Formats: sequence, structure tokens, C-alpha cells
Amino acid sequence: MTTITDQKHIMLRVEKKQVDGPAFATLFFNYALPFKPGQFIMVWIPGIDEKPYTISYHSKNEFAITIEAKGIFSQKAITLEKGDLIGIRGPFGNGFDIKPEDAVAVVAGGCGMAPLATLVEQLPENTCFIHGARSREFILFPDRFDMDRLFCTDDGSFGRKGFVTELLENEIASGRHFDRVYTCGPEIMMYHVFNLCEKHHIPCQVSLERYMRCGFGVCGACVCGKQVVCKDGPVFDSSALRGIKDFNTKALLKSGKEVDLAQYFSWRCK
Amino acid sequence: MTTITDQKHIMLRVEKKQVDGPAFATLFFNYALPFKPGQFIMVWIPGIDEKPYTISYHSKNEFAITIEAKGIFSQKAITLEKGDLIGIRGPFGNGFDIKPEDAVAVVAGGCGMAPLATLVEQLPENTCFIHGARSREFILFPDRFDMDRLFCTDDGSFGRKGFVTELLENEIASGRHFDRVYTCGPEIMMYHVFNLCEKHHIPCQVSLERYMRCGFGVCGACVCGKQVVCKDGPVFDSSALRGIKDFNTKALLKSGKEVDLAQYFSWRCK
Amino acid sequence: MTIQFLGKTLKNPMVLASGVLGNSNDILKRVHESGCGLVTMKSIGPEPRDGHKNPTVIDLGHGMINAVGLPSPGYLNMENEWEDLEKREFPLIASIYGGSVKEYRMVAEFVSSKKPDFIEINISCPNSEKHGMIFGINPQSSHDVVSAVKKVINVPLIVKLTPQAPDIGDIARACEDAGADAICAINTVGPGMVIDIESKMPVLAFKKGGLSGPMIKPVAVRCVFDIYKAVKIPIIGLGGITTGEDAIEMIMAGASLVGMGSAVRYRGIDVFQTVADEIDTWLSDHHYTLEDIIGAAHKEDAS
Amino acid sequence: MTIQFLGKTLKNPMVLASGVLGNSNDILKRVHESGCGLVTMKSIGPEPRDGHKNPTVIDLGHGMINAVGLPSPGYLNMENEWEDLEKREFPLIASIYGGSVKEYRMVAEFVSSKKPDFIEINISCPNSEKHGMIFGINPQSSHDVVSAVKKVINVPLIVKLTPQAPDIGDIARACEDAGADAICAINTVGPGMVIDIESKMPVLAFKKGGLSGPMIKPVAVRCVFDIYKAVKIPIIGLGGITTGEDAIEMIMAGASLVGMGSAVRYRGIDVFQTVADEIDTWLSDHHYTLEDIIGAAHKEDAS
Ligand SMILES: Cc1cc2nc3c(=O)[nH]c(=O)nc-3n(C[C@H](O)[C@H](O)[C@H](O)COP(=O)(O)OP(=O)(O)OC[C@H]3O[C@@H](n4cnc5c(N)ncnc54)[C@H](O)[C@@H]3O)c2cc1C
Ligand SMILES: Cc1cc2nc3c(=O)[nH]c(=O)nc-3n(C[C@H](O)[C@H](O)[C@H](O)COP(=O)(O)OP(=O)(O)OC[C@H]3O[C@@H](n4cnc5c(N)ncnc54)[C@H](O)[C@@H]3O)c2cc1C
Ligand SMILES: Cc1cc2nc3c(=O)[nH]c(=O)nc-3n(C[C@H](O)[C@H](O)[C@H](O)COP(=O)(O)O)c2cc1C
Ligand SMILES: Cc1cc2nc3c(=O)[nH]c(=O)nc-3n(C[C@H](O)[C@H](O)[C@H](O)COP(=O)(O)O)c2cc1C
Ligand code: FES
Ligand code: FES
Repeated sequence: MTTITDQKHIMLRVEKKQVDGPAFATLFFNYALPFKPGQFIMVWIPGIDEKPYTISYHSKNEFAITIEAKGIFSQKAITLEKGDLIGIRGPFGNGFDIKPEDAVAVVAGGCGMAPLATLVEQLPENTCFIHGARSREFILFPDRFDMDRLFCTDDGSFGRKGFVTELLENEIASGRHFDRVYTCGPEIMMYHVFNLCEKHHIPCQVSLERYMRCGFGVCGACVCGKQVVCKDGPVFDSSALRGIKDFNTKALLKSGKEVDLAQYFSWRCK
Repeated sequence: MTTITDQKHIMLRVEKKQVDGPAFATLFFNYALPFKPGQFIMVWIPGIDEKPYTISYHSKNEFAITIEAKGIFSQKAITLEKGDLIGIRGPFGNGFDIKPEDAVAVVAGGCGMAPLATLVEQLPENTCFIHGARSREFILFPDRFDMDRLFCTDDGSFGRKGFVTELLENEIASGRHFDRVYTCGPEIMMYHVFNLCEKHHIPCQVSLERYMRCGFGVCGACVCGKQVVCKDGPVFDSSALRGIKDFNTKALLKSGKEVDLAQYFSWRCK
Repeated sequence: MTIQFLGKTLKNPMVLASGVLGNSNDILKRVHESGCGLVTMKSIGPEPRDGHKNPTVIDLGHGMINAVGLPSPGYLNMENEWEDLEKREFPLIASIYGGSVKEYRMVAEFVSSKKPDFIEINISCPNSEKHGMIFGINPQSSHDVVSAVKKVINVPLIVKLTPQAPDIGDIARACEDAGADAICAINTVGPGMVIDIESKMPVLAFKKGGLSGPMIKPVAVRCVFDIYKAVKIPIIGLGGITTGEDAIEMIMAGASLVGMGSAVRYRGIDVFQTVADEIDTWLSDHHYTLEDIIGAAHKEDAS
Repeated sequence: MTIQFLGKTLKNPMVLASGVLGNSNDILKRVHESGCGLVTMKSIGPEPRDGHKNPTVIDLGHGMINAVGLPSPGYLNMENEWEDLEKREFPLIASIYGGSVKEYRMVAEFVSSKKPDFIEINISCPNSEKHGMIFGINPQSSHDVVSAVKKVINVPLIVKLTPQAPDIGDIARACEDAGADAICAINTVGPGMVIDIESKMPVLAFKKGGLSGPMIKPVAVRCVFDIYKAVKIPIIGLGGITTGEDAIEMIMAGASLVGMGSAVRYRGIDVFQTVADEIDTWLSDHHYTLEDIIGAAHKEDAS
């Protein structure tokens, strides 16, 4: 039987808090977390709720999560301060497939920067790094990496005005070769990136998001088509994505009811 | 927390049976048992009962138990044949304290030879090895060891007529020095050996026997004074023995009732 | 090995437990294709229900604790699902729950019209304040709900029991008398509670939750043993099964089919095929058929 | 830390569980001296009883299963023991059981005359065919036996409960109403069964047995939590405790004292001192006293 390394429920105290503009906060913890970029942990705020978060910084004895303030949980999370207590379980999921010799592009949208940050740190400097957001203040980690980055915003307040897909299309059109594209952001954005890659026969890796309960492939809350997002994913490659008819179309609500993605996200708002 | 290595309940089939005269049978099993001379295992014959037995042969991939036919369980045990099934748990207990450089004597009485056999095999050839029994047919393993042995029987049918204590006393009187005496046999015999050792200031190690249930120090069935025979023992040294007022006097019946040793053994007869 | 169970042919004796992954046709199909003889849908209730807040499922190392809280779209809000499922090519149990005999009957009647191969009524879930449990610990209540449901459905009826019953054999007998076609046992054990000592709070949002996985196997085996003694209808035995040897133990206690839920965590979705293979190997090594060993632990001198 | 419990002073909050090592004055004294605040004798019955045949106790890795079967010399056959115990210098609980209210009263009255510090009535042992269990799952029966015993004894009365009760809070309340001075919870969980698949036989000679050790902790914590909600009298919490953190969890659920039994297997007889030290360290690291945290998990916003 395989050893399960991610079963323990661990309580940690916030070691340091970093405010990343008006929309994001990053919480650091002193803890040696075994981890691979793309994996996630379940974060419990006692008395509030428990939600999945990716790891945005990782070193031998420290890791961090970055939270975008949205609903009840994330708004509470960004008010946490040094010394405050959270529970974690994990890491869960598969993580990105990294081949150091490959020529790759990374396409981040909004908070989708978070899971890509630790990936980017393992990639060569000539990586094509595209980063978009609604507007300037939603650009997460604008100064973090040594690597050059192509920025864009919906309103043009930072970098080029437009969508990440346009930037990626330009690069491809300019004759640049990619062995693989990694992307994380709103599902509609990832869907467009995937389609672009399909058109150009570029393998793609996408990190999906669904409502989660167990995080380890038992409860079924997170299923997307026949895929179990928390265990088979959250990262899926092109061959898997082609088989997921619910990609960019359907998701399950908390009750298990299958709805359109739009309805899913508006439910998540409440 | 300490790792418990002896928790698994394992089913084994008899690999070989060796008949050791009219009174004893030895059952061999192909199994790599972690083991130290003096330790014991709980042996289950499905549908019959479960009882403690010492290991009488031990090598990397094989071990054996030797049974003296007495009551229901042991009479059934000696009828087992190659291919028959038993369950084992263990090994349990502390085992003998072995210091290879010491000059020692080993005093075996009857079936008490069984736990001492694997000990003797680890001792130097100049060990003083005394072995007694009621009569010739109760001398277990008469031809097993390279080492010289001093034999005695109650009826003189094998070796000298008399008791093991007399032989040991002679050896001591002849000026032979012992750093330690190991003994196993009827409790009254061990008691006399212990007293003799006390008189001559020789450290002694004695293997006690009490009714057992769990074998791992929880149920309390085997307590002898303040000692838990299955866990603190079954081997006790002189300093412990001096504190056990029940040594050679009292034992608990199955019900937990404390009785004289004589009554205990006659109960065990039924 | 092919198995006959209440008139249906199953490719092996393995069953996906209710509440584990079973919330869409796609995933049920995948579990079937990866080697599971019979799959169970997540229990369906009378009304839409979100279930409890997270944390809802926590691993404890030797098992897990959950208080998912019976989330359900409600039986009337699953049209796409039912449509997909009617086209299925695999045997299916639809699991249902209710808060009253009337609700059970209502849901069962509707679900029966959607043609699952079997209906399982969950009269045992300890995680909800209003639903289920009470029916599973009192023989009269069990009898009432089973006979009411039996009257309105056209497919065989399986009743899922809780180990919390003071005498689970009594409950099983009441269900059999009321017309149940099979028993499924057990649901989760406990309930239990895990308190985080740093925050001084129960970790599950619902505070209490049901235990599952390896640590509950001895309770499950005892329950199936008791039920086998009490009734003649077949038993789906589950609770803590993760290996072929566990499954054989459950079968010897009296199970005809063996369910697994938590095992998916420990050995992946393929665990059903893996365990089926392990059972096969054990049987052929020992020159037995599956039938030979069902209830074998009940023979006085079995060895 | 020194603890006050029902008018007696204990050196720490640790309790030796009944049935574990507690069958002679010598060994009880040793457990006390090695660091246990309060020791419990093995349950004493109305008549001599050998208990079940072996195997009676089997380790399962994450806990153990036992069907020792309430062996007892019988309360009238323990003269030496009582004599020794009357000379003791440590606090002692005498645990008793019976098959009827009359037997409980008879044994309790006699045992009370031997001056233990407390009497515990075990109304919860699942291992015997005739004894105990029934009183622990029905509030009226619990009330009857507790009030009968209370009338004939001169020492505080502790009632030991079983997790098999459909609502353990109800039982605890019935005991409190009937005059119990404290509750001890829990006895073993289950019962369970382990079948050896090679011999096709239940491993325990009695077939079924009670579960104890780490795997039952969530059930024990939940029971103590429920009891704390239901009654005002103090609780001895036990079931699966092996570490200081486990003990803190039990205390936060509502226990004033913490018992251990199976832990002796995992960490030796000194486990009581070890755990008491671990509790002390945790408390001082967190700047709490023991009283601060009793029942702390019941406060809605505890963190
Ligand atoms: C594997 C995984 C990793 C994640 N990693 C992170 C992370 O690193 N940082 C982070 O901030 N969040 C992350 N999330 C999302 C996170 O779990 C929460 O869903 C999010 O913080 C909102 O929670 P909430 O309770 O505050 O808001 P809710 O009340 O659940 O929802 C509030 C708003 O958020 C929107 N929303 C929620 N999730 C998404 C999404 N994925 N895409 C678009 N809109 C969304 C809703 O539409 C709504 O507008 C991750 C989710 C998954 C499944
Ligand atoms: C740690 C330990 C190791 C043991 N190792 C062995 C071993 O290697 N080989 C072996 O044959 N037995 C050994 N025994 C004893 C064994 O466990 C059984 O008690 C014995 O086989 C008799 O079991 P029974 O059920 O057949 O007889 P019972 O019905 O229990 O008793 C039958 C007869 O045996 C006598 N008897 C039992 N034990 C003793 C004893 N220790 N000293 C004197 N008389 C006794 C009784 O007085 C009675 O005459 C060991 C016991 C312990 C505690
Ligand atoms: C996360 C989770 C959700 C469950 N939901 C249900 C459910 O909806 N209906 C039901 O009858 N049983 C439910 N159960 C119980 C399982 O079907 C099964 O009876 C129990 O987990 C014991 O089996 P296992 O040890 O193999 O997991 C659930 C169990 C788990 C772990
Ligand atoms: C071998 C054994 C014997 C027991 N005998 C008794 C008993 O006689 N009376 C009783 O009230 N409880 C008895 N118990 C139950 C324990 O007192 C305790 O309630 C239970 O084991 C849970 O605690 P633990 O997990 O710390 O062992 C026994 C437990 C074991 C393991
Ligand atoms: S969150 Fe439970 S299966 Fe994915
Ligand atoms: S046999 Fe159980 S304590 Fe020794």
C-alpha cells in the first residue's frame, strides 16, 4: 500500500504577512512542506471554513500562500496577522510536469500567478512569461522575478491593453517555438489558451479549480467530467483536457448540482 | 512513541516436526522471526486455545517451538503435523542478558531446556552446562550441543541421580568461578538455584512462567508481585528476584485469584 | 469471476460505497470501467441541501472522519444526471435518504422510475441533524420505512444499516421481514470528534463526524457476522476494506459483495480491480470458489 | 500540579483504566509510584469467573481488541487483596460489575466496607454474555442501578459508560439524577471481530471483543464532549489516550481527569508520568492552568 504523506492535520502560526497591493496578501509560515509546484493545501481558519490554496513561495523551511480577497473566507484570510493560527492539510494534487530542457511559455491570469510563481522559479531564464490581470492592482508579484515578463491588463493600466492570449499568439506568430505552455487563471482564459495551443499543436498544462471538500479524492465534490480535480489534478495536460467535456462549461455546486460555469462562479460570490 | 514490532498476528504452517522422545515434540516454521534468547511467542491453535511458548531453535529464516505434552493445549500441539496451521504473536518479553566474555553456568530443568537452547548456542564452549529432569525420557535435546553437559535425573535413569542444584553446588565448591548463572525449569528448582547463587553472591537470571493473556503487559493476568512477567520478564535477574515476594510462593489463577504455587500448578493440570 | 446478485450479472463482487465519488454519471462510469462490479450513487435526498461547511473530511492516518452532511441537489433537480444515467451500460445502485417515511417513499418512487438496477435506502447516516439515523437503530422504525418504500418501487431494495444499532441483527431481521432484498452494512462508525488543541475547536465544522477506513474494519466485520446470523438475504459488506485479504475476511463473515469507500484514498480508483484480483488470486491459491467462503467463519470447526 | 477530585487530593490528573494491570495491590502500587494520580482495580464481580479462553487480547496496530470476559475472583474471595489494599497509601478506585441491580448492590455494599476512595460501577462491558452492557444503553436501567448502589455505599460513586449508548448524554444525565458523583467514559468500542482467513475463524475465542487504543480516540472525545454538555458532575475521560496532546484534547472535550489503559502497551507503565509531564509542559508553554482548559472546546468562539 502506498504511504500517504499528506494525511496529518497541522496547526501553524503566521510567521510574516506581506501585503501585495490592495487585492492580495501573502502569509508566510515556517514549516518544511514537501511540495511540487502546482500542488495545493487545504487551509483551515478555525471557526470560519476550509479552502484550497496553492503555494506561492517555497523554500526548505518556509512556504507561503497568497490570497485574493473575494468572499467571506478570503476576506478573513487577508486580515490574519503574524501569530495567528491556521490549520493545513496537504500538499494534495499532482503538480506541474517540469522538463528543465524544454522551451516553454507561462501564462498567468490574475491570482493564477500564485501557483505559477514557484514553477517559474524552476524554469530557465529564456522562458516566455506572460502575465495579465483586470488592472494594475491585480498584477500579483510585479517585481518578484529576474525573468522578463510580458504584461497586459484589461484596461491597459499596466503593460499592454488586452488579453494574455493575444500576447501568446504574437509570440507564436513571431516564430518562437514552445515545447509546452503552462497556464493558470480564470477558467475562460485557460480555455482560450488551451484552444490556441491546440491550434498550434503545443502541449498545454492547465490548473483547474472546483469546490473541494476532502482534497484527497474521496468525497467527489470536485469532479469535473470523469476527472477528480483534487487528485488527478489540479493540473491537467492537453490529452486529459480534450476528454473533459465540462472544461469551461460545467461545475458542481456544494449540493452536487451540476450547473453552468457562470452560475458556479456567481454562487461562489455569495 | 516506540515502534511496536511484535503486534502482527501471523498464521504459519508447520514446516517440519521432530519428535523428541515420548514427552516432547518440536515444530519448525519457515519464518524470519526477530528474536533474542529468552523471549517467547503466543501460539494459537485455532479452535483450541492460545499459550506462550519459548523459541527452541532459531536461525535467519526458521524457528521452532518445543512442547511438552501436559494439558489439553500441549497434547493437541504435539499432534500437529507438517502443513497444519497455527497463529503466532510476538516475540514478547525481555530475553536473557548475554555478555559473551563472562564465565557462566546454565542450569536447565525439564522443559526449561527449551528457552535455554538458543542461549547456550551463543555461549562459549567452556560454559558450565547442567541439565536435569525427572527421568531419561524427559531429558530434552540430549544430543543437540557440542558443549559438554552435566546430566542428572530424579531417578538416576540418565546421568547422576539427584538435583541440578547439587551439581551446581559441586561446581562452585570445586572453585569454579561464575560471573552469572542462567536457569529455567520448575519454579521450585529455579528458586533453589537462585538461593544457592545468592549464598555465593553470583548474579542469576531466571525465566518465570505465569498464566498469560495479552503477552504485552496490559491485561495483568501474569503479574507476579509488582512485576509484569510477560513484559518486565519473563527473565528476571537477582536484584529483581529479591523484590518479588511471590517468587516460588504465589501465582494468579485465570480468575485473578491469588493462590499458592502448588494450587496454581494443580489448577493448570485440569 | 462473474457474480449473480438479485438477478443481475456483475463482473466482480466489488461495490463502490455511496458518498464516495458517486456524484456524476461520468465518474460512476469511470469507477465501473476501472474495475468495479457495482457502483453506488451518492445518497439523494428529498430537497436541495448544501451539506455542512468545511472542514468536512479529515484523514486520521488509520482511517478518516467525515461530516459532509448529506449534500444533495434534491431528487427533482437532477434531470441531466438521470438522463445520462438512463443511457448507462453498467449496474447501478441509487442511494436515497429522507427525514420521514413519507420522504423516503416519495424519493424512492421517483428514483425507481429512473430505472437504477437497485435502490439502497440509507437509514444510517449519522451526520445530519434531521435525517436518517433514527430509522436504523429501532427495528420497528426500520420495518416501517422498508415496507413503505418496498411498495412503491420496481427494483430490488437494499437497506444500508448503521453500526450504532444496539443489535444490528434485529434491525436486519426487521428489514428482511419488511421485504428488503439485501442488506448493506456498515455506514460510518461513531460518531467521533477531533478537537484541535491549539484553537480549542472541533476540527470538523459540524463538530462530529462518522469514522471510516481501516480502523473500523473490526466493527464492520462483527456487524456483517451478526447480520448473516440473523437473515437469509444477501449482504453487501463494507467498512475499512482496502485489500483482498480484508475482502476475504468480510466474505467469511457473511458478505456476498464487498464495498469500499475510503480505500480510494489509500489505493486509488483502481482499488476495485486490484482487490478483485487479490481475491481471485487468494481463492485460486486456496482452491476455493467465492461461494465456498461466504459465511465460512460461522462454521464451528472451520479450520 | 495537584488535583482535587471529589474531596481527595491526587498528585496529577492521570488515571489507570480498569482492567489494565489492576489485579493486585503490588502492581497498583507500582503504577501509582511510577506516576499515576489515581489507579483503578480490575472490575470485581459477584462470583468467581475465569473469563474467556485465549486468545483474549490482540493488538491491531492502531489499537487492540479484547474479550477477556470479566475474570474475577469474586468479591468474597479476595481477603488477602482487601487486607493489602486497606493498608495502601495511594488513592484507589474499586471497579465492580454485576448481572442485576441486586448483584451490583451486593458487591458495592461489600466493597464499600473495604474503604476504596471511590467505587466505579462498570455498566458498560460488552464482553460478557450476561453481565453489564444492558444497564449502559438505557437511561432508566442506568438510573435504577445507580440509585440502588448509591444507597449502600459510603464513598463517592463513579459510573463507567459505554459508547454503544444511542445517546450517551442521556445516560450520563440519568446517572447524575440518580446520584452519581462522576462519570467515567468510555469503555471499549464496538464490539468488533477479527477473522483469520486461513483458519476461517474469529481470532478471539469469544469471537467478538471491545476495541481500545488510539483508533477509538475520536469516539471517546465525542462521548466526553456529549457528556460534558449533559451533566455538571466531573468526568474521567479515557479511550485512546497515549500522549499529552491526546490528554489535552480529552480535557478540552470536558474531562477533569484522564484515564489510560492500552497506552501502557505503547509507552510502558511510566506512561502516566510521561503524559502528566507532557500536559504540564503544554500548559506552561501556553500559560494555562488545567482548570482553564476543561471543556474549552465547548466555547463557540474558542480560538
Ligand atoms: C487547487 C486550488 C488552488 C487555489 N489556490 C488559490 C490561491 O493560491 N489563492 C487564492 O486566492 N485562491 C485560490 N484558490 C481559490 C480559493 O480556494 C477560494 O475559492 C477563493 O479564495 C475564494 O474563496 P472565498 O470563500 O473567499 O470566496 P467565495 O465565497 O467562495 O467566492 C467569492 C468570489 O470568488 C470567485 N472565485 C472563487 N474562485 C474563483 C476562481 N478560481 N476563478 C474565478 N473566480 C473565482 C467567485 O466567483 C466569487 O466572485 C484555489 C482553489 C483551488 C481549487
Ligand atoms: C514465557 C513462557 C514460555 C513457555 N515456554 C514453553 C515451552 O517452550 N515449551 C512448553 O512446553 N511450555 C512452555 N510454556 C508453558 C506453556 O505455555 C503451557 O503452559 C504448557 O504447554 C502447558 O499447557 P497446557 O494447556 O497443555 O497445560 P495446562 O492444562 O495448562 O497444564 C497441564 C500441566 O502442566 C503443568 N505446567 C504447566 N506449566 C508449567 C510450568 N511452567 N511449570 C511446571 N508445570 C507446569 C501443570 O502443572 C499441569 O501439570 C511456557 C510458558 C511461559 C509463560
Ligand atoms: C466522504 C464520505 C461520504 C459518505 N457519504 C455517504 C452517503 O452519502 N450515503 C451513505 O450511505 N454512506 C455514505 N458514506 C459511508 C460509506 O458509504 C461507507 O459506508 C463508509 O465510509 C464505510 O466504508 P469505508 O470504510 O470503505 O469507507 C460516506 C463516507 C465517506 C467517507
Ligand atoms: C485488556 C483490557 C481489559 C479491560 N477490562 C476492563 C474491566 O474489567 N472493566 C472496565 O470497566 N473496563 C475494562 N477495560 C476497558 C478500559 O478500562 C478502557 O475503558 C478502554 O480500554 C479504553 O481506554 P484505552 O483506549 O486507554 O485502553 C479493559 C480494557 C482492556 C484493553
Ligand atoms: S475534494 Fe473530495 S474528491 Fe476532490
Ligand atoms: S499477559 Fe497480559 S500483562 Fe502479561
